[in-house]
Amino acid sequence: MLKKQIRVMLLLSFLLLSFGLTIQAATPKDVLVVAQIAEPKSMDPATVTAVNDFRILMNVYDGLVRYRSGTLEVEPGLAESWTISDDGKVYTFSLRQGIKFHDGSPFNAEAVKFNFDRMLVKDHPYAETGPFPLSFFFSAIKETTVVDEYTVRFRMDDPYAPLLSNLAYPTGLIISPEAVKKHGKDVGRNPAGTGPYQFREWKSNQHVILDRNGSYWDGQAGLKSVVFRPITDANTRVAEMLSGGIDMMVEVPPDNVATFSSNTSYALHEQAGPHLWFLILNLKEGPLQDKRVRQALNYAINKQALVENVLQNTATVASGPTPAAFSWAYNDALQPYPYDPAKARELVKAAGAEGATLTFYVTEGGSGMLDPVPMGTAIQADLKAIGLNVKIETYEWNTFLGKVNPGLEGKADMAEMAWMTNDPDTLPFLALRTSAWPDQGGFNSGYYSNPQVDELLEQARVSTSQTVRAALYKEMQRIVHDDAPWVFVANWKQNAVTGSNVQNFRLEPSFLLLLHKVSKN
Amino acid sequence: MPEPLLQFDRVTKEFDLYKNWFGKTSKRFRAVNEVTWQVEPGAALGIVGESGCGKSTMARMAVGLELPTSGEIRFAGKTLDKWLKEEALLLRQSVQMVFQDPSASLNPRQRIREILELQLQRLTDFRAEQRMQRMKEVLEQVQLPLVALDRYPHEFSGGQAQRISIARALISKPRLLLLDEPVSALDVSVQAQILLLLEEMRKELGVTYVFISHDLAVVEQLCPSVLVMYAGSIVESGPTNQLFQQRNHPYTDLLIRSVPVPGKSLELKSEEMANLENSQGCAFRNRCSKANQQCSQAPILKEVSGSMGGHECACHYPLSEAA
Amino acid sequence: MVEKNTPALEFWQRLNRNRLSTVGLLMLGLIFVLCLITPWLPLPDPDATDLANRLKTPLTSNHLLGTDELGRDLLSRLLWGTRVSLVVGFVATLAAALVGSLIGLVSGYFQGWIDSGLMRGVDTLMAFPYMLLALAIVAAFGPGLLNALFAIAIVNVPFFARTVRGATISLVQREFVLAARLGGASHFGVLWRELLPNILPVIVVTISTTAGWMILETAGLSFLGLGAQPPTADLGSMLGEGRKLLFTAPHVSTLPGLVILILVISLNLLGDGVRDVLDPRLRGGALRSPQPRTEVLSAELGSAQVRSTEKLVIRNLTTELFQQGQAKPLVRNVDFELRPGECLGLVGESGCGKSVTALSLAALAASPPLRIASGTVELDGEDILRLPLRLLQDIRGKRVSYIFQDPLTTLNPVLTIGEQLIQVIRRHQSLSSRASYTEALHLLSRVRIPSPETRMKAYPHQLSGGMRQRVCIAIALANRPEVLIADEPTTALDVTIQAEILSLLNDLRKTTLKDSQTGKKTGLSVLFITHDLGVVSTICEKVAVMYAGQIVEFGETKSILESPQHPYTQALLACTPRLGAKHKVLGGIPGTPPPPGSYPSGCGFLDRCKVASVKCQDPVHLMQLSSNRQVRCVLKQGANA
Amino acid sequence: MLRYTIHRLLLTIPVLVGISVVVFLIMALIPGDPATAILGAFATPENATKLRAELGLDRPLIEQYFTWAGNLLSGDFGRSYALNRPVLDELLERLGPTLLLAGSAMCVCVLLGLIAGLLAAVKQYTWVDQGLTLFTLIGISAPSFWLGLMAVSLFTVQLGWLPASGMYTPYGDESLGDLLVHLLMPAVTLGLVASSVIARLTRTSMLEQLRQDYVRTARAKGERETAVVIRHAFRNALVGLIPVLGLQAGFVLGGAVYIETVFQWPGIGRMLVNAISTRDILLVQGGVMMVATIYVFFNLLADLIQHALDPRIQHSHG
Repeated sequence: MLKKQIRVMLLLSFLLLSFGLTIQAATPKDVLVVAQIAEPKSMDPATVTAVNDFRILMNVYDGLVRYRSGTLEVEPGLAESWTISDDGKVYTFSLRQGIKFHDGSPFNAEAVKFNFDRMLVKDHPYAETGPFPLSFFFSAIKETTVVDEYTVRFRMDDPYAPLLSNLAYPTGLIISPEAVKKHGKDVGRNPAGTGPYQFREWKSNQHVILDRNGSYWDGQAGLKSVVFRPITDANTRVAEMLSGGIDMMVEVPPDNVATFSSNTSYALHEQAGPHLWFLILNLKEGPLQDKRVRQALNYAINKQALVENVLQNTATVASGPTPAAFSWAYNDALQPYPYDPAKARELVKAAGAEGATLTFYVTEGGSGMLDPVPMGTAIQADLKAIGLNVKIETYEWNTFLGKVNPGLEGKADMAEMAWMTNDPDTLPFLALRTSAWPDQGGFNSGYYSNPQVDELLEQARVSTSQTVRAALYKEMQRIVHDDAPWVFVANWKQNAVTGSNVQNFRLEPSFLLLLHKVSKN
Repeated sequence: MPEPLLQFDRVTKEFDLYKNWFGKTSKRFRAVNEVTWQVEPGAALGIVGESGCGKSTMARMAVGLELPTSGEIRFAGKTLDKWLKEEALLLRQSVQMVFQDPSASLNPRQRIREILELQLQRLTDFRAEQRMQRMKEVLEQVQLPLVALDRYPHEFSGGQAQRISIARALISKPRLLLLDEPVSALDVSVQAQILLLLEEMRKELGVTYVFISHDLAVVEQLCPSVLVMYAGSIVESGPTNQLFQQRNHPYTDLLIRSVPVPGKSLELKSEEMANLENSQGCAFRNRCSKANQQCSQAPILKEVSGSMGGHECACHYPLSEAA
Repeated sequence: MVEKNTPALEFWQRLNRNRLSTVGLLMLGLIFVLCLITPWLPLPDPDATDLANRLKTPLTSNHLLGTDELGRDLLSRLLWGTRVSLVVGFVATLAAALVGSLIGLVSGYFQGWIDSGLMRGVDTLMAFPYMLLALAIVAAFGPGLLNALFAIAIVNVPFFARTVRGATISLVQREFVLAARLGGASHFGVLWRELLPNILPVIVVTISTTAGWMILETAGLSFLGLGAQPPTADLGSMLGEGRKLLFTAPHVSTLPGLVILILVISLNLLGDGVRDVLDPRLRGGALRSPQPRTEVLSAELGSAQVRSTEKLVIRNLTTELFQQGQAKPLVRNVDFELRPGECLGLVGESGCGKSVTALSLAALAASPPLRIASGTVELDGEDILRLPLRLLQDIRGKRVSYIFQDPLTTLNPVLTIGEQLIQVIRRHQSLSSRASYTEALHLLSRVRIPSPETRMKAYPHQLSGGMRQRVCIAIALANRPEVLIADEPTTALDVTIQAEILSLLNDLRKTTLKDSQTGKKTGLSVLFITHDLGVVSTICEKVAVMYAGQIVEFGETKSILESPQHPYTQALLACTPRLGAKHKVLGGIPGTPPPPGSYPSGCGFLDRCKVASVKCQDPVHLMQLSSNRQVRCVLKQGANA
Repeated sequence: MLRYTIHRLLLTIPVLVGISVVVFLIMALIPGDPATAILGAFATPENATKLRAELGLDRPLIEQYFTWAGNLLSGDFGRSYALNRPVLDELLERLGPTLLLAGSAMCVCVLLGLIAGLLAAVKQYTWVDQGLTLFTLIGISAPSFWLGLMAVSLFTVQLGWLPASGMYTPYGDESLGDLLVHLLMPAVTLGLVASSVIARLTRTSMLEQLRQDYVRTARAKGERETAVVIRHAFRNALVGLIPVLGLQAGFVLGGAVYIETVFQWPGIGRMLVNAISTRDILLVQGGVMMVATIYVFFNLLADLIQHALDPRIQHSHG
């Protein structure tokens, strides 16, 4: 009797296995399966902050303007053209006509006004559908006016240079007001935009499916559907890619890059972007108050080795606070601090900081954080070599932010940090100015303060001329490089792997994922 | 007549069988039903009855391990509650108990020395050498060698272990010893040894015994007087010889007739079957051939006519009257 | 006084008996030693990075097990990491054991509202998904080994609390605890001196069986990045860090995984061993389940013997206890026969081998550890001990059936009386289910069970002891057996119930005698085993007295009771209390019977016998006194010769 | 039986209340809050304070608890901060996959565990027993997350037999076969550890039962060995194993956290891990309450089954 049961069981498991054999993983034709790094939070562009969510949104929505492919420069999107008043305080956009949202409602100036008022006007009837964490991108806008059905105007009190590039950022994507009115807070799960793909289905932790928008104003998309699958575990993403369960994955773990680049069934895509991986140093207290020690840290850390080995060349060595991807604002005269432990030791000695113990906040992961634990550990080892004892405390990302953003004072000497921005203004303005210290609502957690830098940044912000701004930023970079309030470590080269049958795909410097032109054989 | 050492005065003990959702009792089981008896100093009282008749509950109440639901238990004239409240230590010294299963009543993880010494430490303020002295004494009394002190309980046979239990009970020189089936787990040959030992010690030390057993013959050996219990009540009591020879209660009669005696074959009507379901009245009436209407009223314990004194029976139709 | 080993020594001896646990102990010991000497081993600094030499595969020069993603030596990190994991795992286990045991002890001892309060708390902890609780605790207090340890300990408190509470409850009503309370012990005294020492084994067992689990959980937390802080290695964090290299450098995660596996396996092996030694249920060596039949040594056939016409003939039966390569006889060369319709009493004190004899007759003696070393049991001339199992099973319950001592444990508790009766009927008779139901009803009324229809649906625990034993008798008689073996069938019963059962058996035996319609001269033969001479005299025609595994006296009941020949029989009769007897029992028999298995080669009664002499040290044979009377005593030997 | 069921149900109330308090307290203790999580890297103390006030997180803890508990009783689990949708919607969407995974893992566990334990006990000390013992030993000794990784490495990457993750093939037909193929690896990995525990307990329990008197009785009745083992010993062993199975259900639910992460199973466990890290307090609280309730329910079920199987336990007794 027992034996019979066993036989039945064996048979069953065999059947199941052979069943598995027949269902060989293969994604359907004309459908692109993209592995995301996490479950999206929402598909309401005004409420999200993560690159992970932007990757989907960019294909569902359009903004008034967008980045020209391969650059960080803006080009017309839903707005055909725009004019800026001479004082730089009034922007007037004329909109493309005849465009409809996926839900059938028309796109017009009212819709644009609705979008910005929702974020910016406190007593707007749909302000409740927030919060809108990135609304400060547009906080300079004091008023949005509908000039006529296809003309909309923004008015500001002071000139604000980054506005256009902020409008190209996903926070500026235009959502259908009708959808917001209909779904209220739940619009994040029922999105309607104007983009090349329209929303079909979202199953928690399984997939978000987008279908081709048959009447896209900029030409039909190349794929019938796109499936975004959240696969949080990098290893599983790799396994899925290797077993053919997905067509595309982003953020390939550095050590797996070689696996794909050496295999002709896959195509590896790389693109440097406006990203900086750095260490915030605490200038308020402890040995790092001394500029020599800060410079010593910059000398002591073998950035080349980190980038080559830990990150497997998925990043380049950073030279200063501004990533090279902002080519117009980047000061290419600056050289990264060379790896020079001897000099570092000398500087530390000169500052009398030998044998100092430094507390180092390391995160376990987070947006743009590039293997933070191994990086932190390697840095710890480098600093040990010049006689500094580093004590690592690791925190999960949100706790980490909760500890770092209010300032390092009294807690730590250094903290890992990474920023991806869309404008050369953003990072220094939010994290290097004196008036950006945490107690004033900024992100200058290391309390760097240099009046010269403050002055340069203020000027650049109100200037409407890119050339003027470029000069100001270059000067700022020189000063910050020397002051070394941070350790500048790496600029990420974003990567993605696709099956070799995926055509017309390229990564953008904006780190956004555009699938409009992509097709699959 | 001397003052009784231990008195049960209309003592009842009920246990909760079921509790409802609010913790209130919805069904109770009456283990001991308004019993009244006493034992004089130096006497040995036997209590017999079948399993579940309430005799062990009575023993546990007598030593204060359980409190009666109603009624009063007095030791040396003072109620047990009072003892427990005011002079618990003195009560513990004066009343001790020997349990049925010798292997279960000795802590398997303690050497005999520890078992005895703990008892002394808890009950007396003896110093170390006094304690040693007393341990030697008591081991001698129960006829165990001194080397036993360094052994563990499992190293002893049942009879030896029961001697140790007795030694522990006696070590504080109690006035009253409750023996709850002390020999029923033992083989006949060993049982006889222990009975003899108990008998000798009573003579020697003047301890009062309350001896609980299901074995009539054993009770007869040791106790001059006896109580017969059935379903929580006393059905017959009196001097042992008289009670066994002139049994008055039909249950006592059944009990005695049921005992197999070597060389005698049983003469039993096999229809007498146990059925303990009863609510009111005489608990035995369902098994009793003489039962009638009147038996649905509880009979009270009264003097048997023509007895020499002290022989009482709780039956509406005692055998002696029928004869 | 049986053994004189210290408990500790005994513990080790027993532990080492379990081969696998010895292996576990050795492996664990090796890991411990390696961990202890790690600081002095010629290993590279576990935290020294060497980015140029990252991800070297095992067996590269300077790196025996290769390097990790930062070029750190894996062997060195594994050893240091194991140290950390071990310490955390063990400290967490101890902490959980301490707190949990305390809760369990207090809860089980005081019961009442303290118990319900504590247990609801424990339930709450248990109902919380354990990993999430740990995650949340670590999230609340920040990552780090100490917090991980804290979380693991908290998560495991309920296991200890529950186990210890259960053990405590089973002890609280034990008589030694009552005795201590009667001895004036305080609550603390009872908990500390009486309960704790007895519960300690339970705690140790729980520790030994959960330590491995705790290490796994610690690794799990570290795996999620909540354990050791860099650069410190522990096994879980190494595994977690190495996970993303699974496809490029599998050794980085496989190796720590393997170390965890080996560590936990060895802990579990040891834990199993410890449990086997300390768990009271598993006492007496390994838990071996008895086989369907007793092992019978030698295919001996009584060829030389004349086939007897008796119903059941037992010749030279020797059953022994076989453990650790040692054979200790429990039943020695027993000979007797059973005639049709006859009732033979087998009398003796506990441990004399009477039950083993009874069980050996249908090869039911628990084997292992028992085995039948020699002898035959012939039923109508056929040796049933050596029949193939299937044929033996056909005889059991049909031609030879049994009644055992405790009717509560001998009936299957989860089957109804009816199911159990019908089972045995249908096993041996090809009856329809309806017919077998009728037959079962008939059997129940035959053993005088009132309202049999309702009893058929009852479970054993719903019946009184006497009723249960009647059911057992009904089962035994279901297939009209030729031989009934009753092993102390009334010992567990009250005296009035005993009387009822005895008279029932007597009646049944007589009716079966009349029943024999088949023409063959048959009748139910009964072997009645008891320790009570009184019981024997009420039911048996013949008696065999057993002592120390041998029959020491055999004869008609009446003549044995009136004129016992063996000194043991004499003494036994003398110390049996008799109701209403004028004489009082004097003294009993000094000393104790030899414990089972350590019988002397000479007369077993030697030490306790008043009339023993030197000759008694030699083996004594059973003497035939008269045609129906045998005795095993040198005195009688002399008298006869 | 009904009375007992109600009694047991009432007993679960304090447990559930206790859980709600504990989960609430823990979430209150965790540093970082939904405000920082929502604002992400752009969370300044100022913004965060503002948002906290908007979310009602600045009110006294007790008040927050009672508001939450009160809403919970009326079926309102609140709104997830991070996902910006009703907690209940999210939970219900993930409940199915988790129950499916846990349920199949329990099936694997019960089937494999009971059969292996039974076999090992009956074939005690033979190679069957030793093989199974070794197998179950590895089963309880291997970290389940590691087993999962190894399984993916072998069956997906090396052999390409089974999909690595998810519940359905994306854009597939979502057929039963597709589901089974996706379910196989996680369910077996999750169930294997639990089944090893069950197998070991079954073996011990069977060995214990086989030594009981009633087994000897069954043999004395001439029962065939199969009947002795199955009908007598195993039925009794099962009675003692049922509560353990209930506990294993809890273990499986707890282990689902890892397995759902490794295999990207869209269940509650994985969601909770994320929710803890995003400080999505209401989601964590609601999720834990739901998982705990399931667990309590499983245990209740085990209790009731045990009662049904074991006639000895008095039904109305507390």
